[in-house]
Amino acid sequence: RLDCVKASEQCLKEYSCSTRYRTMRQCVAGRESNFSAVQGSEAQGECRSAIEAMRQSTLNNCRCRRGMKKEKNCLRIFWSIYQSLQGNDLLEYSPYESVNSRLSDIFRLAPIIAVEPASTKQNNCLNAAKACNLNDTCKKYRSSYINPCTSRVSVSEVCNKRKCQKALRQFFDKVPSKYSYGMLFCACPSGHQTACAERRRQTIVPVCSYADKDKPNCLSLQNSCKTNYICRSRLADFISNCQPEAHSISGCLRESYADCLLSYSGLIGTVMTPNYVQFLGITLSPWCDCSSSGNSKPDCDKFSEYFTNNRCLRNAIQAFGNGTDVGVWQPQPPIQPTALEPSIIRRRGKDRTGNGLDLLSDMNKLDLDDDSLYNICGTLQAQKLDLNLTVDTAQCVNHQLDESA
Amino acid sequence: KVRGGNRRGQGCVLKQIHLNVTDLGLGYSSSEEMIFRYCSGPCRKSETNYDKILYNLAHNRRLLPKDTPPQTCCRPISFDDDLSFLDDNLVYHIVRKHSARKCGCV
Amino acid sequence: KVRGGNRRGQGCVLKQIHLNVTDLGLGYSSSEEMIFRYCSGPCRKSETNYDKILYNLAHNRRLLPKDTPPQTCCRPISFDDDLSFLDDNLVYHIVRKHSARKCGCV
Amino acid sequence: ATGLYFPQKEYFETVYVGQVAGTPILQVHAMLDSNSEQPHYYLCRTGSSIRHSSWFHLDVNTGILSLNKTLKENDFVLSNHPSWSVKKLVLLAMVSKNKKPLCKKPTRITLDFVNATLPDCAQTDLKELCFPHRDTSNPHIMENRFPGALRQLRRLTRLHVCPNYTVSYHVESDTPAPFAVDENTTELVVTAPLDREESECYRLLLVCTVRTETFITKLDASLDVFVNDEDDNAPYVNGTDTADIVISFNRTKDGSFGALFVFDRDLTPIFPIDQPYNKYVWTLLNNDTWINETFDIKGTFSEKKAAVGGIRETVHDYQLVLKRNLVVTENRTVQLDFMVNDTTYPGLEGKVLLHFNVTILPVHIRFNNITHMFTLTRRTSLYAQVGRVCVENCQQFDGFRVTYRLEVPDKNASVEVQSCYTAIGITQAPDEMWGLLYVNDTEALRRPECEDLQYIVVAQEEHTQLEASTQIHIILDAEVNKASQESQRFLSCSENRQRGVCESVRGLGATTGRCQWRQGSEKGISENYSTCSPDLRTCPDSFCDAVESKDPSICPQDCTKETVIGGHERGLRNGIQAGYGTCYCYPENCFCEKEDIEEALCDDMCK
Repeated sequence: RLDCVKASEQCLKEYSCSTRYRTMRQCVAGRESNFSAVQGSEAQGECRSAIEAMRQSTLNNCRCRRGMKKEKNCLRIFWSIYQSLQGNDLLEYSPYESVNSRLSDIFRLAPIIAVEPASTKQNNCLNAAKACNLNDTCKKYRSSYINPCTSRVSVSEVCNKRKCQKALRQFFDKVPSKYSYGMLFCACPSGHQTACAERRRQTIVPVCSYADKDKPNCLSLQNSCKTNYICRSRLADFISNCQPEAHSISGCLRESYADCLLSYSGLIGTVMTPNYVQFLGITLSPWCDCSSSGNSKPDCDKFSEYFTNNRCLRNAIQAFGNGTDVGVWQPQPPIQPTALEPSIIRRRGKDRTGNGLDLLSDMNKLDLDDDSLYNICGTLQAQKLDLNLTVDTAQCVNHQLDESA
Repeated sequence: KVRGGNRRGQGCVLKQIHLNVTDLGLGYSSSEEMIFRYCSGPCRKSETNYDKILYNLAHNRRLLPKDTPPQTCCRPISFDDDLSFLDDNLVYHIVRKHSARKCGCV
Repeated sequence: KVRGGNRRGQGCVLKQIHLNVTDLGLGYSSSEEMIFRYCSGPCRKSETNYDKILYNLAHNRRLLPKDTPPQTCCRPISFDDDLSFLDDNLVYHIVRKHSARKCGCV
Repeated sequence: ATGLYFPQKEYFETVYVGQVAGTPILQVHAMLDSNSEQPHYYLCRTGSSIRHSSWFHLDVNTGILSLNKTLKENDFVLSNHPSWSVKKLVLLAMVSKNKKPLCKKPTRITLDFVNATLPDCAQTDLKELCFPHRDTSNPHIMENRFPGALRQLRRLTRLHVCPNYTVSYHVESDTPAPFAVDENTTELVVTAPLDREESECYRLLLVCTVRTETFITKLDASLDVFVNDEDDNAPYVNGTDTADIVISFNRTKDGSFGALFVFDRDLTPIFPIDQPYNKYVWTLLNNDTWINETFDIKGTFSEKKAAVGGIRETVHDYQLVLKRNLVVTENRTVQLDFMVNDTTYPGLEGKVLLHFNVTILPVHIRFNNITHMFTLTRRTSLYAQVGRVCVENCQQFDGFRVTYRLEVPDKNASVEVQSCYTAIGITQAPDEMWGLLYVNDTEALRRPECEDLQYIVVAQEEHTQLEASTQIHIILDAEVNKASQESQRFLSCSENRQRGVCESVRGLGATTGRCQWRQGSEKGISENYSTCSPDLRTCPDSFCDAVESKDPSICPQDCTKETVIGGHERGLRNGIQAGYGTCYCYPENCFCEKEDIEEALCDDMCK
């Protein structure tokens, strides 16, 4: 499959393709300035046929690669085509080539990590840091990000955040994932492993790359991410590759933990940098919250839960930590229909329709923040109904994050 | 375990030893580890007239004993990338020019 | 007479001594004379983390005794112009890199 | 108004091989925004669904989505995502008053393709019969709107699976809730306009009754119905609409003062910024130019939960902000009136009038009337700190600058006496409000005739040039002769690495003339590292002050920007915040290491 830069160059060399490609770009440019009202139906027809023609060209299916040369240019081409061919600017499809590697490919290359699957006694994150400093490439890129991320700029400025995030992106783009994942996704089984979990949380130097004075609303953070080609693409990649699916054993619609972990690590160093937010369990979140969301609170909660409560992402991280992969480890049995029972019975429907949180066995995933709407509704009713609050999150299918059609 | 041993007459070479950060003795307390590379070995073959003259003057006591200047040294001519690590209080540190990358007689 | 003495803590400095060419001990026999400049003095101030680590490892016997590498040395970092002279048989000679021009801790 | 809208943004259903054309799949519902609207439903022909939307039919009036063809096995090989474990197809449906509109604000229908036939009655759990596929999207109904159907409770794909079962529904709720089930259409209906400010969410219990000849089964599942907000509440003041403000020492540009709160029971979304509802603006009603050039209002809002019922509402916070620094002599009282307007509130009471009563006091530049006495040994070193002087309240000043200078009290004194006065200098850091007195000339201090040093310190406010002065008296100890013999060349105390040497040498900034040793006791890297200092009161204290920054050798522990070798932590600005063992510094770098380091071994090893 051609990358979008080559596909675009190839198209511009062919007369028919290049004319249609130019027409389509004018249509896209025009649409941004609402041209359809101005140009009239004849132009619309031209646009439609140009778009139809582009569907047959190599541009239609072109993708990009992380860290490739001219990555930004490639992503710009992808999004301009995607918007016109898909008719919306959702984040449904990833602009990046699927890596199709398996976690086992990563483990096989990582003697240090694979030989001892996640130990419950050892500090796996410390072992990962040791492995990194014993490898020249990892050591070099680790120091290259820790330096800007820990160098104070002034009394009021902890660091140069832009330099720090750029160096972090370099680290995850350049260092073999057996080392970078080891430090990011190391397993810290609950219990006395606080030092391990805190070390894992510190991997990206959150005081500089992640935290900030104020916490923005998650939808406005998502919006500013979408205005940057790299961030938008890494977010689309994450939403696509870590999409949870209740029916699948792995918990992931795309059944690839490796792709999910790669796309999560791809977000680090962007505006949407996520990080671990608690010691226990795997709870991740970008630096944002859903206060002051108005009517969009459910959309905001849904977006935020794509990080804080995503079964696919959690299974992928646990799989890496335990040295396993999709299909090898049964993280969670999918939902099975319950058996039929006779005569007049009144059965509580296990399956809560309509409140967006999946049937999760581990109750510590239900630590909804106290001002979320679900909780309001729940607390109002909870006194009267003996609700064993089973909620159903994983069914967060690739929701339309932006209503613009 | 010291690696990159000094075969007879091999001269000034790069050697390495696998250490805990704490072993460096710089005051950091961290369980992280690193490879420390250093330069060791004789530099006889690369002496200049200057070194020969120095040797002769020292030998003939033309220089004050406490003032006998050093001769060619096997030293790093470039250093490894910086070392960074988290100490036991989970504070990041960076140590610069801590390990040799290339050796030479200077 | 040695000039450019080493006042307290003055570190690695350039010193000079007035010699006969014969005193150089290079085998030339000539009554001509020359100024021989050399580098001498402690290099404490230019030590790096590498030197501190080396010292600590040697101090804690983590390195093999025969393998204890040298620390910062006061050495020439550039040499004087060549020395030329007529020996006692009235034959011209040129001696290169025979005397220091600038010193540094390396 | 938002226009016809979908209360539910997502629908899910599963389709199977063999389901025939005409099979109903699900029903989408739009709710009215105004009485005259008649919803028309269409499938959007965009995106990946273009190729497959012809397989489906959406009834323009009922919103029922049904199959347009019988599903065959090869229909399940969806090209665009071979690797997905579950094949999914996403359709977009939209609603409009007119015919054939552009696809705007669609609802999303996700169909799971299961490559198997529809389970027959025996294989179908009653739950599958009663309730739709695991639905994640809760309905959101706009408040103050019309009754209407919001959801089909029946599982349309299972309508004919168990022909001799009868399925009926009713809805229960713990708190009174205007919802019911239309028995003919099995649609859930909201029966009256809702008011978000009364309840943001209704937790309904949907009870499904399945009757056959042999048994009656009731199953229930809860459903949360959320109420969307619109701007139907006027702003109100809870408490005072007036705040009294006194501006005195802190009168700096961008300084904010006071706070007035306006409440609104409606929500105020922070995103998107140009959100069309509950937008607040304010206007200053004073047309006095001085006021308009001096003051501004800063409005911020935050979401809060009402004490009763925990319903979310908005609190607007208004503060007075200075647009410029105020001169120290400014002395006036003004009343600011400003109007806060909820621009999207339809009613007349969308405005609230607020007032700031502002009293601006002048700042007096004066010293408290005491003579400042400072004792000093003649053996003191250059840059030794003598003490600090400050006009009254100087620590609270902001927005103007006071500078200090020394003057000789008797201008007609003899040249010799005048020359004594070079002994002491005064300096000040850019962001500090006090003057630091320091030794500027040690020669003068050593001369016997320079005995009684009395200075006038003059403080001057930069803008108005207002001045104040006070007298300081430097009392020198009498040991004139001993001090004069010692050499005047000062090294940096920080170069010394042992107590003995440190306390025996002179050094720049040494108040007593001798350097002072600080002995650390902790293991590892500590803020209390051992070091040799000119004055332990000010060095090291992690702050590179105005005197220390005059020469890097005075207190490199606080000021160095050079490399530090050995275990250490950098200070906020510069310097060494924490160090291992003993920290000592040369002009080109600093070291922190354990004290028992002997002379470097180089000389022997290099032979």
